[in-house]
Amino acid sequence: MARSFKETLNSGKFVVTAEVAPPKGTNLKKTVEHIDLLKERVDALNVTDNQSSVMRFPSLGTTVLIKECGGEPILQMTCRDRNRMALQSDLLFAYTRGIRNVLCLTGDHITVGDHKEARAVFDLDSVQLLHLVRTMESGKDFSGNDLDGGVEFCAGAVVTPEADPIEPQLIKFDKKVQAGAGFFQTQAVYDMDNFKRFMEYAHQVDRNIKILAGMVLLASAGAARYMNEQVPGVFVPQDLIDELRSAPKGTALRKGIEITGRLIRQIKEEAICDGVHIMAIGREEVVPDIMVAAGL
Amino acid sequence: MVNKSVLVLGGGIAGVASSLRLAVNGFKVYLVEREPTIGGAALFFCCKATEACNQCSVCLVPEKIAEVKAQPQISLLTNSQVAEISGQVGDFSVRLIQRPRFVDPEKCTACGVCAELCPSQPNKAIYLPSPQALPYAYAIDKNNCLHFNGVECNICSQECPFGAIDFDRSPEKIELSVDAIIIATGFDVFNAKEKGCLGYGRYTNVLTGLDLERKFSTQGSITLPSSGKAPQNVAFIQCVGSRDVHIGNGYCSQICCKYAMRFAKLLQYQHPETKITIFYMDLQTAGKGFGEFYQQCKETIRFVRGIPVEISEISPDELEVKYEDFIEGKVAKEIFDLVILSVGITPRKDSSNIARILGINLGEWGFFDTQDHLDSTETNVEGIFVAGTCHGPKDIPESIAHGAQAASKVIQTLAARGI
Amino acid sequence: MTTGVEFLPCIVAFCCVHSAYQAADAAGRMRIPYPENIIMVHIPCAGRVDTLHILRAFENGADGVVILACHEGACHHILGNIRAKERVERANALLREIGVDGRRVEMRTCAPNDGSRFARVCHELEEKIKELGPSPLRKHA
Amino acid sequence: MIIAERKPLEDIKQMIAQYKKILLVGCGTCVTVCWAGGEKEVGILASQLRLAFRRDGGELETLEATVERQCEKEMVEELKDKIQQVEAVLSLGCGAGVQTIADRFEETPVYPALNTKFVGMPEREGLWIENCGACGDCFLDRTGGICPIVRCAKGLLNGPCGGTNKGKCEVDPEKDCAWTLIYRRLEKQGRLDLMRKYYPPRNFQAVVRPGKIEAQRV
Amino acid sequence: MDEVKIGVFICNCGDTISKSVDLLDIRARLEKLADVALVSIGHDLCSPQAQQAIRKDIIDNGINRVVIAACSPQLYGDALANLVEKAGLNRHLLSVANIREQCSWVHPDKDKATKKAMVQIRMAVDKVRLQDVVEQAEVEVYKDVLVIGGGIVGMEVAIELSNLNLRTTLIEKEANLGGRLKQFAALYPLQVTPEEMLTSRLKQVTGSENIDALTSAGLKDLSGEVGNFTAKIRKGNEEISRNFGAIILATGYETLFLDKVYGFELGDNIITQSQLEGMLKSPGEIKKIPQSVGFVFDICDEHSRISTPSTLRNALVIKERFGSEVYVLCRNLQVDGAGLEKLYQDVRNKGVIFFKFERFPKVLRENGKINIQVEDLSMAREQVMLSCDLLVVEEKVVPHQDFATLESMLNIGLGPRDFYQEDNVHLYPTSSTKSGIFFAGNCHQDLDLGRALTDASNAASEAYQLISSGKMRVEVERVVVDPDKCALCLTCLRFCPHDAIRIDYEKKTAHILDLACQGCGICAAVCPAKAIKFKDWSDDQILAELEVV
Repeated sequence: MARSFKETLNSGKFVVTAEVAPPKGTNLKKTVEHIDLLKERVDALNVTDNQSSVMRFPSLGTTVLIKECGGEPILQMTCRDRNRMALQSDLLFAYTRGIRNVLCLTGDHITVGDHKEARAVFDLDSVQLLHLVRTMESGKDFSGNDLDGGVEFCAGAVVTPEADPIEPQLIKFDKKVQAGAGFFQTQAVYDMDNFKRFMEYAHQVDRNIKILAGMVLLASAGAARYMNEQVPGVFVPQDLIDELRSAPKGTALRKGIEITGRLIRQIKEEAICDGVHIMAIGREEVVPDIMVAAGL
Repeated sequence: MVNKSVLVLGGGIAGVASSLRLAVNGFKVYLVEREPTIGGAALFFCCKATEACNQCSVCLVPEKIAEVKAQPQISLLTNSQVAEISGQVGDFSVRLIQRPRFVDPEKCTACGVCAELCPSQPNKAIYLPSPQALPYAYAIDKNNCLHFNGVECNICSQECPFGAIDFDRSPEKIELSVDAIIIATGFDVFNAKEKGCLGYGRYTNVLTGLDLERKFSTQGSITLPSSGKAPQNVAFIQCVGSRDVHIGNGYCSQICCKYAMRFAKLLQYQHPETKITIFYMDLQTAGKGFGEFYQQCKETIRFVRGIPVEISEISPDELEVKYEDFIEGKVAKEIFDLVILSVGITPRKDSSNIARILGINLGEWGFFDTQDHLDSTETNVEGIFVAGTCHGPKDIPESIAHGAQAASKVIQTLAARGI
Repeated sequence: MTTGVEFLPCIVAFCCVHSAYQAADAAGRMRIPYPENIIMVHIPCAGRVDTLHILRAFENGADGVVILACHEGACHHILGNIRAKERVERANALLREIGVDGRRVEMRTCAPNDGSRFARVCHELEEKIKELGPSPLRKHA
Repeated sequence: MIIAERKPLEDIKQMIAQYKKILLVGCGTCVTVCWAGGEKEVGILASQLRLAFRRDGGELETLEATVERQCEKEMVEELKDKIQQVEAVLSLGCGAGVQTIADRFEETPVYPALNTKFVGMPEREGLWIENCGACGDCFLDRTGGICPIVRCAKGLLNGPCGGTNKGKCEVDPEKDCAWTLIYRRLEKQGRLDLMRKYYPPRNFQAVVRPGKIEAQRV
Repeated sequence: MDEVKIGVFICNCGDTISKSVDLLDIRARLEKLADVALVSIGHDLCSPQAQQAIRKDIIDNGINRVVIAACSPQLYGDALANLVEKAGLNRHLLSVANIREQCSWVHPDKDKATKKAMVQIRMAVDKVRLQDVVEQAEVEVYKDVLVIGGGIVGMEVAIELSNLNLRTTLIEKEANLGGRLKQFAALYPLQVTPEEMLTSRLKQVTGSENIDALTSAGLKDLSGEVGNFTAKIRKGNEEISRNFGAIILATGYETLFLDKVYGFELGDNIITQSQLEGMLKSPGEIKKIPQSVGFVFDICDEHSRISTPSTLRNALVIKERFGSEVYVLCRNLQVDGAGLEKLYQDVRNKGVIFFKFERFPKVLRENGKINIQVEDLSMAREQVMLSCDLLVVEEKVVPHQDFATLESMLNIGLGPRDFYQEDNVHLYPTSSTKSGIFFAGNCHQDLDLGRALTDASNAASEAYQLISSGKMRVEVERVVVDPDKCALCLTCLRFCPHDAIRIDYEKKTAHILDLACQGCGICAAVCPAKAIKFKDWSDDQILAELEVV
């Protein structure tokens, strides 16, 4: 049985997590392959919850599947699709199936997904969800009634270190820490100086908060430009884009893996933060190569 | 009420502006005009709007004339000229000679019956000076009317429903006594024939800015005089008769660059395919909003720095223009089917005679000179003021402003002298 | 479509007193003929025309409506012709909503001393409306 | 102020297709101010409907009236004799107006000509924006006067989501992110502590729909 | 409302109209119309005896609405209104149909012309039936004028007004009057020196008891309309409130050095025109007489009348005083002012060398010298290298800094390049969109000194003409708001081009200022509650006219 993610975090080891995106249907074949490929290599596996408001196989179902395959899942929960009652009942169920890690997200807006006319819930936001988890751990539900059988989770949240403007993000980061967030997985970062400045601030807030740097694989120069323009709070330095562009035809992916590997090795050697969260959106199969490139 | 009276010599836009400003302030005004209608040169200019107004201010003239109509204080003395002036400020006695108009403006309602019946060819002897004329009445052109050339013809006077026509009128002398005089006798357009090498008068397709004004206001568009076709390739030549010390015009006429560009825009609005070139020495593009207008012109009009020295006609539709192209630094020749000479403002030929009558002196280039340059209306004779282009080149709004300034100076001078 | 008798379009022209009315006078003084079937309603400024007036003109059987205003930048009241242009655009949209050709409403500009342009505009309008045919919104017999 | 917008003509035509004579009722307050249902728009819509019916070969007779406020029973009473002469009523008031007439004159069908959109204010003449969601539990004291419930697409209470980019909202690059505005204003006023406080989830049932307020006796 | 009785008077204009319009048929049909009490056809309505007859008809038949079908109202409009007034009726109960210029002269076909004339007269009858009485009144107005800006133009305006014995208040934000005049080193082509001019104007301003000059003072707030403006003026820390009949802005211009356009910063041997004028004004400041001076302009502001005259002036002063080498580089010399061409000849005769460029010259600083590389057009694009030890560059002419606050206080709109006065022909030369507010000098147009003085005198006489009599005639409630219908939506206030509408918060209604209203009717068209009635052109009159279609 893999070690619990909480122990790994506290062990001081360089933590590596990855991400698995469930299918838009019930054909779980590819998902199981990814789980089997990664479950041994990484300390925990995130499962996205209707990422970018696109309806998919539920995150809860996938985390149970990971548990069955012997992996250590991190359940991602957004506040877009469930109100406070549904969130609590899902957490109770997850606990009973041995899922101990949850990542609290506000979630993308309904209009950016593929069910643009659905009703967006947003009963809670990410900070309030963290408070909900802490309230349940104290044996009470969110309205103060006693639970018949409690829960215990390692709850975490996300932060965008290079958001523009940055100060409101940092204020929200403080709130999440005070709400009891155990660990953070950040948005994609590429510029290590900016990230270092963020880490200084983070350690000021709480010395032993655990932060995993988000690593998104850049498959081509075009993808890098897209990240820069479209994805909020992500800043891909020009020299990386040029490096990708100069890569000979067909080897851009290889160059992407090499860049991500180099960044991870730098974070590890300079101990900038406590680990990395590798997001190879749609290319889960190359995560092992990235880890090799990063010397993990 | 104020019982002071002022003589305004010249019914152009400046004279009209002075008369209006004086009349509104209670002065009695005698507006003396040589032509059968007031309005001066600008009354016969055309509106140069394309899809939007190009700020040529020509439409202000009929507007101001309508205001004169509503002012009983202003009495119009058309067809008249000053014969003699004596006295000093507060008591000028003026002798005018009024050439007969043969049509009584009070009676004539411009119904047009007389013109229909007038037999004289090619154009009628009895005519309406302009659609916006004031007094709004017909006038008889003596040397074109058969009655005065030995033919027993008085069809118009018989048919006139209002009995307004009376042939046996003779020039009248009118005596006036006024407190002050404003001279607003306007300007003459430079006679382009003096520049023989440019071929005006010899070649059919060489026109001046004034010809363009007439063509546009009557026909509403411009065609090649030689063939009637739409112009394909037009050239505007600037500074014809201005900034030219050899012919005694060492000043910039200020308005030619502006009207040339407005005409160019109007031409291209009516014939989008026409190519237009403007030959200039220094483009005068200052003025309210004119810089922006010039930027628009630059996109569709070609500007060449260098004034052509000679035009020769290969065929009526082909005019070869010889000019020194500064950019390439060599003499170049180009063919155009229409050439417009942007003629400038020159002093009136009879201004020296008026100066003699009034005893005021002329400036270096023949315009009326003013006392100290700061006040551009007072002449060397106290009580006599100048307004408008007779003092120097001005555009329409500036003439209006200058007319108003002259009027204001009259009010102040007479107030100061307790009259 | 015109059954024998020549279709004579009935056009309502809202004429601004400062420009169109005086241009009509100028055209008259120069004896330049223009179509008779243009009904000229005088207004103090093009901005005075309300969309309701335009629709009511169609209800009463007009085949075409035009607002004749001062040139842009020469309006006595600075913004009158711009407001009128916005109202013509709205009237266009309303007519298209009803299923009628929006080109039946138009705005043209002219200067007070430009008689020949006024006559030319009137002729162009009559041609255009003749081409569009009688208005489907006429009162039924 | 209530902001409403006229329905497309097609929808209105379908509603009243079978009638020969209808009454159009305007309202003199909110919908007049937002140019949707005032006396002028009543005239324009009536004229347009008559033309539309004539275009389709039919004929429509219209009566027009504009009351000061359509949501007042006494003011709607004035329509009594006109309503008797017509088969149906087309109301250009907001939803409250339509229902006041419908409740008072139950025997005559009443149709809405406007879509009531939101509570809002004019940014400039002719452009109205929603800045109050009538949520029943006003939050403006804690954000320096900028409402996150309506002006933040997700109605968040504890700061911006991850989707904000250069001060603009993830949903619409033209729209300002409410929390960035709040941050700047509170910073200017030196009251950033308000933004640092944790705010529990809202009471979404503060206004049990449909809302009701019983004022003390005045 | 007494019973409407309409009298229609048709003019045959000497039997010329009846040639192409069947007036008898028209009269027959008119007599059948409701409310038409009398239809008469006259030979010539403009003659005095015909007008006598009309007045008698009106009185005998108790006519209370008059329609005149004759020639263009432009010709006799006022005479007819006076006629109606003399007959005891209000001058607004008259409607004119122009059946001469707009019908019989342009429609040769007789029955078509008759049909059109009938339509024209029917519309006039339908319209006059609904026309309202509009009283005229005379309103007392203040005979004081506020002049904002104490430069040469502001002083000139104040002096002119005081000569016309009107009281003026002249406010200037600086500590002393004079404005730009204090900077100029010379006033060529005018022969007078700046000092002489300044002292003469100051003497007249301080000497006249009609002028109250307030320095280091600014306008804080303005309310009211033409004839009775109330202005709050802040002088130092005290606030003065005064009433005025008219306001004249003479706030002039300011200059800005645009280093990005020139591509280099100022230094001790690269200065601006204003700096040069400062040096020439007080010779002590000049540390080293420059042997060669270069002037360059037409780079950041190609269309200004300021750069050419100031360059020619200063070049001449340097030539006369120091005799150093002087070069001038520009694209176009703006010499369209009085005497400027002659000044240009004089300057050239004194040995100043002019270079005309198409592309901007390159300027390089090398060990204390300025080298200019320019492609001179007059020498066939030959590259010319000039070196001089002082370079004078031009500045961009911009409105004075707080133009925006002043504009928002006065609400008069801005023209091109943020100078005052919308770019509209009918406002030329000095009017604003709001009656009673005028402009003078460079705050609204690009003027050289000669034109600015004419502008000042013209603005002064415009104000004089408006309020010198102390009274203004006004049409009382020609445009009126019905308080019950008004929803206070402010649309009319925002759409009025002349800022003639205020909100009356006691009576809870919009309120039209009769003196400021210029009768365009935009508010009546735009009011969503149909609360505004324009008595001469009301909605029901226009709709009644449309019935004839």
